Amino acid sequence: MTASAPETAGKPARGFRIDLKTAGPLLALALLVLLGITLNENFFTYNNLTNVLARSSFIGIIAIGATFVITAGGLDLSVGSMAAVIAGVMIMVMNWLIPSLGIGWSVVLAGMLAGILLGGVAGVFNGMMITRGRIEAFIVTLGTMGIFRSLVTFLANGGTLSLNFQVADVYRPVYYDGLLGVPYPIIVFAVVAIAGEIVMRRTTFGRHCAAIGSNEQVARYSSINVDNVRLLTYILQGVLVGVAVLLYVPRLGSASSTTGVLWELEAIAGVIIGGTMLKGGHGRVWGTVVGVVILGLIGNILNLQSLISPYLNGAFQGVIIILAVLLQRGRRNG
Amino acid sequence: MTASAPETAGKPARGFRIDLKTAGPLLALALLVLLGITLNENFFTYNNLTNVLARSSFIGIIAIGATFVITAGGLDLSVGSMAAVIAGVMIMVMNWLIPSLGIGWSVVLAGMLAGILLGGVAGVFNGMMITRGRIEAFIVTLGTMGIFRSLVTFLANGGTLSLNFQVADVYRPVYYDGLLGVPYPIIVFAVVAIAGEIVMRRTTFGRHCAAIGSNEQVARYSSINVDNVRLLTYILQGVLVGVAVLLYVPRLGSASSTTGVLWELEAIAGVIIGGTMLKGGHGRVWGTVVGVVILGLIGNILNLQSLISPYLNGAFQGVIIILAVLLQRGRRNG
Amino acid sequence: MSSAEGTSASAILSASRISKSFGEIPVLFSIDFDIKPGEVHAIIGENGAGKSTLIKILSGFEQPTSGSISYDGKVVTLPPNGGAEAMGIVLIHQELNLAEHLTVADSIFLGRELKKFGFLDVAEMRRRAAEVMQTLHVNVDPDARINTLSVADKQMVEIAKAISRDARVLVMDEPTAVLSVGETQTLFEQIRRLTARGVAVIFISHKLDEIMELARRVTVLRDGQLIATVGTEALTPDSIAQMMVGRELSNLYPPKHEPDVDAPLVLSVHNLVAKGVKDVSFDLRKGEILGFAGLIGSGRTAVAEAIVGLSHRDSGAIEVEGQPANFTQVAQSVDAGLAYMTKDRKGKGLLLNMGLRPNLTLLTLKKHLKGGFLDPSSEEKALERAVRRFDIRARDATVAVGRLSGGNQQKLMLGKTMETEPDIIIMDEPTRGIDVGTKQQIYHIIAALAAEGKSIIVISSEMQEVIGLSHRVVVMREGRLAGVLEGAEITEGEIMRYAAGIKQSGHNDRISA
Amino acid sequence: DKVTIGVSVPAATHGWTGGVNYFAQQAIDRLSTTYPNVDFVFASAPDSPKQIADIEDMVATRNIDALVILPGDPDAMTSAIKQVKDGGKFVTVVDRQLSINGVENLYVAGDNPGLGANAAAYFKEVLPEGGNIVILRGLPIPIDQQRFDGFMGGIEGTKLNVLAHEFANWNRDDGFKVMQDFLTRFPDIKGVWTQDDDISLGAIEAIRQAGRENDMFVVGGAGMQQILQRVAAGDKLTPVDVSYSPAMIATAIELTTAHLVSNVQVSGRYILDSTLITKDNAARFLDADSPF
Ligand SMILES: Nc1ncnc2c1ncn2[C@@H]1O[C@H](COP(=O)(O)OP(=O)(O)OP(=O)(O)O)[C@@H](O)[C@H]1O
Ligand SMILES: Nc1ncnc2c1ncn2[C@@H]1O[C@H](COP(=O)(O)OP(=O)(O)OP(=O)(O)O)[C@@H](O)[C@H]1O
Ligand SMILES: [Mg+2]
Ligand SMILES: [Mg+2]
Repeated sequence: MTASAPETAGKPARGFRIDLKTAGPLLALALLVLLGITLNENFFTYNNLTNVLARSSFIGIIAIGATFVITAGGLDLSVGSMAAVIAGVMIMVMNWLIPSLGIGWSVVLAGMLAGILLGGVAGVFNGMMITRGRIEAFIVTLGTMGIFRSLVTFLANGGTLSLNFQVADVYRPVYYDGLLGVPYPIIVFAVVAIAGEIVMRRTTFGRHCAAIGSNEQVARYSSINVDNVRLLTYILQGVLVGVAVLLYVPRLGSASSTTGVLWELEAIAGVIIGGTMLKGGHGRVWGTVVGVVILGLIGNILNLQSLISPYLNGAFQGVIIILAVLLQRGRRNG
Repeated sequence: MTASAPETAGKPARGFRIDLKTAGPLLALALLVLLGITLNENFFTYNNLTNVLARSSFIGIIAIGATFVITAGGLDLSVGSMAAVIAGVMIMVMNWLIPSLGIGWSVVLAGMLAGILLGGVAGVFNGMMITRGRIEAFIVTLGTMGIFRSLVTFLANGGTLSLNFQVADVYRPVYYDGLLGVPYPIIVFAVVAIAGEIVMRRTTFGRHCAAIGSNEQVARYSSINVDNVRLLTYILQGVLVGVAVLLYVPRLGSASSTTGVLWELEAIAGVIIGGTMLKGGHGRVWGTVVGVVILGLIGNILNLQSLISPYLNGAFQGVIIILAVLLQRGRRNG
Repeated sequence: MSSAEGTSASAILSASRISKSFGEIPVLFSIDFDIKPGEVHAIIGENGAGKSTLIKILSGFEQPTSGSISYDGKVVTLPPNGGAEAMGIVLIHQELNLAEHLTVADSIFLGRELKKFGFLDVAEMRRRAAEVMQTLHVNVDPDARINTLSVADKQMVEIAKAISRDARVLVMDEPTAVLSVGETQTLFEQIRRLTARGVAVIFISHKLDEIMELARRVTVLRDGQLIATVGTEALTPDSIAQMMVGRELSNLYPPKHEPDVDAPLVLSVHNLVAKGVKDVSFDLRKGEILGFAGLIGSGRTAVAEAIVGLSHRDSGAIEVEGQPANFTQVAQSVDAGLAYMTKDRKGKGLLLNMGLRPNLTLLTLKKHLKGGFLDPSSEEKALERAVRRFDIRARDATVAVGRLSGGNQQKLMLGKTMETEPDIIIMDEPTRGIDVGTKQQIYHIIAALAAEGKSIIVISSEMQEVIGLSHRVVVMREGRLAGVLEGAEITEGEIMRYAAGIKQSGHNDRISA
Repeated sequence: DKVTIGVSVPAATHGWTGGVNYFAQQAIDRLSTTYPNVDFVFASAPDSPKQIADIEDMVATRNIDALVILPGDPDAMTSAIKQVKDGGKFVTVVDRQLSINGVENLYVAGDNPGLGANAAAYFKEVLPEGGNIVILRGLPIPIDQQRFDGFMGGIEGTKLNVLAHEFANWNRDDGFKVMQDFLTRFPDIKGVWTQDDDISLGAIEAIRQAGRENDMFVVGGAGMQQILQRVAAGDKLTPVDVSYSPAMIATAIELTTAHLVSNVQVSGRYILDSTLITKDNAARFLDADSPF
């Protein structure tokens, strides 16, 4: 999809061009905020904006993991189902530990640990199948998407797994409280984003992800352990799904077979809107953050107005997504 | 995702190795059939097999279109929603034409024409946005996926669009009858598959698709009009979605916002299971047919047995999908 | 190992009785090879002789089927995939080996990034990258992405990458194939600097004069067999060629037939302005071979791509056979009988994952239609013809093109271009990576085409080639025509003077025969 | 002065929720004209996080005074709804019971277990000797489980033999597929319980295709017009249906509006019974304008 190679000269790539490409998602975001402000006076309030950011944090954290997977030329369709199964298991673990640990933070912490561990294990599984089994990532994660989804349905016996209410009350603040008025989910999201940006830009791992996604053979010939790096991206993705679920469980206090449905699509969309290339080779964590926030704002803005029939929400969403990307891509031809 | 170059030897690629890679999906299919036979005596009956094939025909025809799109390095996530909107519009057109054309084949034919046209138009829209707008295919078709889905919900007022009962009776045989005992959907599926295989292998268009998917730059330097060929793949995809809907509407005579949900995933899965590479450059239409039939049989087999809890259907599906691909890929390392 | 340790004559790296087969196809037969510190040891041989395979084995990228490798006197098994770099064995691959999305600095340090406090030391890497590029006199921003560079600049990045490593053995597989004289000389300076420090250099090239200039010893391979290892002082280019090809190589260049001064113009370019091209005008006559010389980045490729419609033209007019020709699609130029062969065979010329047949016919599928459908047997016949005509040696006809030796890929690309039966052919580095024997064949083919009345533009960085083939030579400099040479003016010195900007023809001369 | 009522329902992902959306919209249109000083904010959500987001937005940006909500997954929504209630809003919960008692001011309930039990009672009645039946379930979510448990409880102790049950995802196409395969698998089926009319419509086509219309009957649920017409016409394949009207959302909106506008005190539970629809009473349920 990229334009032909000789188009840009070797040198002056810095000034104008890069700025526009970089600014693309930010521009879309700014326009969306402007739209929100004109539609409703309450849009640009602290309350509303923290609401939107806090609830974007699950997808956001997952999408940051997806940025690495995609940058390294992979794909993970299983994240939504994985989130569901992690949430389910976390809840079961916590409920099960109550008799021995009592109601309190120790149960919650044990549950959190279990969630992150399970995420890592799921990531290892995906990653091993892809790197050692040499099966196309699309197929592996489509498969595990079904497997994880089934598993949570099975564990919940077709119903809902609910966290013990007293434990839920202990855990609740993790979503609803915050530091200096900033809700914890936003803080965690920010921390993960900043860490992700640094890892992507300032560590060998990030550099190697881009190299692998750009040209696997070259990466291999540069004595990069392609399989290990790629495996690591899936593990990172799994752990970040775990982190996202840590924030999700106190919000809903339950998990069912419908938890996390289509999150994978939303996460990937956030990544691509943010300017990461689906074919790999180039990833931008901060872009992903912007992409996810754009997606979050679309839903919020739809709720601010009564002009568009709710039946057409999806259409509005679709148009905005296309426009957001058009803003950064369209200039190319100009 | 491919293994490194030196891994495979240069020559004896023909004999053993290629046969295995080629046979992969067929082997998986054979094993699945065997499983079906052992699980239920009614599995290998003419009735059951035609049932499965007939109901796989929609996805099958759509997946054949997707084979071209993917071979040329593209992606179309909108096919399921597109099918829904085409079905909805077809039904509305037919209902609306009854007063002028009366109950009969003329109404049905007009509806069919409308369906195919609309498919083509939708394909042109997707294709133009991707080739002329230079927006990533994933984003464009994710956007139109939402737009089309919204549109059908809007048209159906959130409910179901039902074809007039008398027209439905005229149209019904298109799904339920057949020629010499072979249901029409299977015949159409077969015709589209054979035509698709010929187009892929024996026409410049097919060759150009593979060239573009393999290396767009080389294709451009080889005087291939990359944009036009790519546009054509999306149009072909749209038209084939139209054809699939022609067979879908007479089955139940209705369309709603749930029509075609997740068909895109199923179609892409069928394509990949069949041995087409998601990154483009190599497509196999017959493989797609096998892949889609495998997916159809999985569902059928699950319904024919009671060993697996229905909660675990998805897990079974996931495992089979991974195994099917493992069968063709795994040998590489051996 | 006690024998020759410590003495200056002892080999740093040596191979003993190395054989290699890919699957059942043998490629190397019991080769002995060694290199000493501070020495340049060249490997030459026909296309497909096994040179690249041998040095890949010597640097760990391939494992030998049998035989052993010693490093510093000890028998070793070299780690795969460039792991041998840590031991001091550095290879520049024949095919460009750069990730297109990375920057120059990223690429130079890929796999051995510099770190500070556990994080990448981006500033230091950029600084050092700039430094190496400086020593190579390459004017490329370390932050430029690889996909914005020309092939030659990419090659220079590869060289920079290699010399910036702490190499004890530096292996170079045809590093000069896309370089022009200036860059080649810069490279040689660097090689001499390194050998003076005791670095051992293995050097592969099809340019025999380079071998003569640089190497102390030469190993000749033919069909995977070791023919000889000899000192260069005892050799002449002719005797090397004799050993390589196994026959006498007289007349590398065919005699030039007299160009017809009254022949009609088949291509006229007026005041062409495009990316990298500033106001270029020239004519091409029927039956003429027009050489294009110039330094890297002087805009020769840019002119060709603008003519055939591969890149956007800002202004200027082009006429083909007297008709205005404003091609916006390559297909239009091909239909008008004008074909362009790229020099970037890997990135723009060939579909590496496909076989020979689909590659050969990709430009000309229309010719192979029968009743509207492709006829594989007709394609197969075309392939047989091309294999014969261009001496394409694939030990297995179904192999993916990416596995052919570099020179054979080049020949296939020539075949592909000639399939269009063009009246005007623009060849960009037509003999890039081609052995002398085949080069001679190709030169004869070019001359024969011209004699038939076809018109040919040869863009080449090999000055001898331009001189030996062309009736006239256009020299470009910084996107403009610096001068046009004819007849006896066509000498290396003249070309260099124009190319380097020492001499300049009158501004905006109308240059025609 | 101005009053704002938020209405939050699940997205129209199948016939019944489609009906909910339709009837909610209808009620809103009707009440907006009757009471010009009442504003409605309507949102439908495909999943719980989105539904929670919707009600958060209603509180934060639209200053609602009351919330009418049909929670897609009541367990997941409970604490979010409780927050709205704690914020001093009037809360009406529709159809699905929250996992904490006493959160809502008003509960307009459908009767999911009753839907299953009613169907079971009918099966018991027409198949007193017992017989083979198959069940096409919805999605693996709690409502489905409640209906299923209600049905299984109802047929306990009878000779009715459930051959198999599979999920048909409240979807016509899946109803068709699953039924086709059940027909392949079982030569003797006396009755089919689909618990939803969308699924029934698919199943019916499969039965017609197999030519086994006379061997069995189908009982669905929810009262979709296409099924009701068949019931009214005395179709032997669909002799009855079990009501579970999506119009309950309209009732809830009306009651809530009445409470806010005219200060009629409404609170407590309104259970809308799930009743058996037969040829005789079908006319009562028919509504030509309903898209459901
Ligand atoms: N990975 C591979 N698989 C199969 N055959 C291979 C592979 N690599 C090289 N070959 C074959 O080995 C032979 C030697 O190739 P090699 O690249 O060593 O030749 P070369 O001497 O470097 O030629 P050139 O001058 O054209 O670069 C060729 O016939 C080539 O097709
Ligand atoms: N499309 C383009 N956009 C911007 N700059 C370009 C473009 N094409 C070429 N250039 C620049 O124009 C100059 C001429 O490049 P070109 O590759 O044509 O030179 P050349 O004489 O063929 O050199 P080489 O020896 O590398 O083939 C270079 O500086 C190159 O970077
Ligand atoms: Mg070579
Ligand atoms: Mg050039």
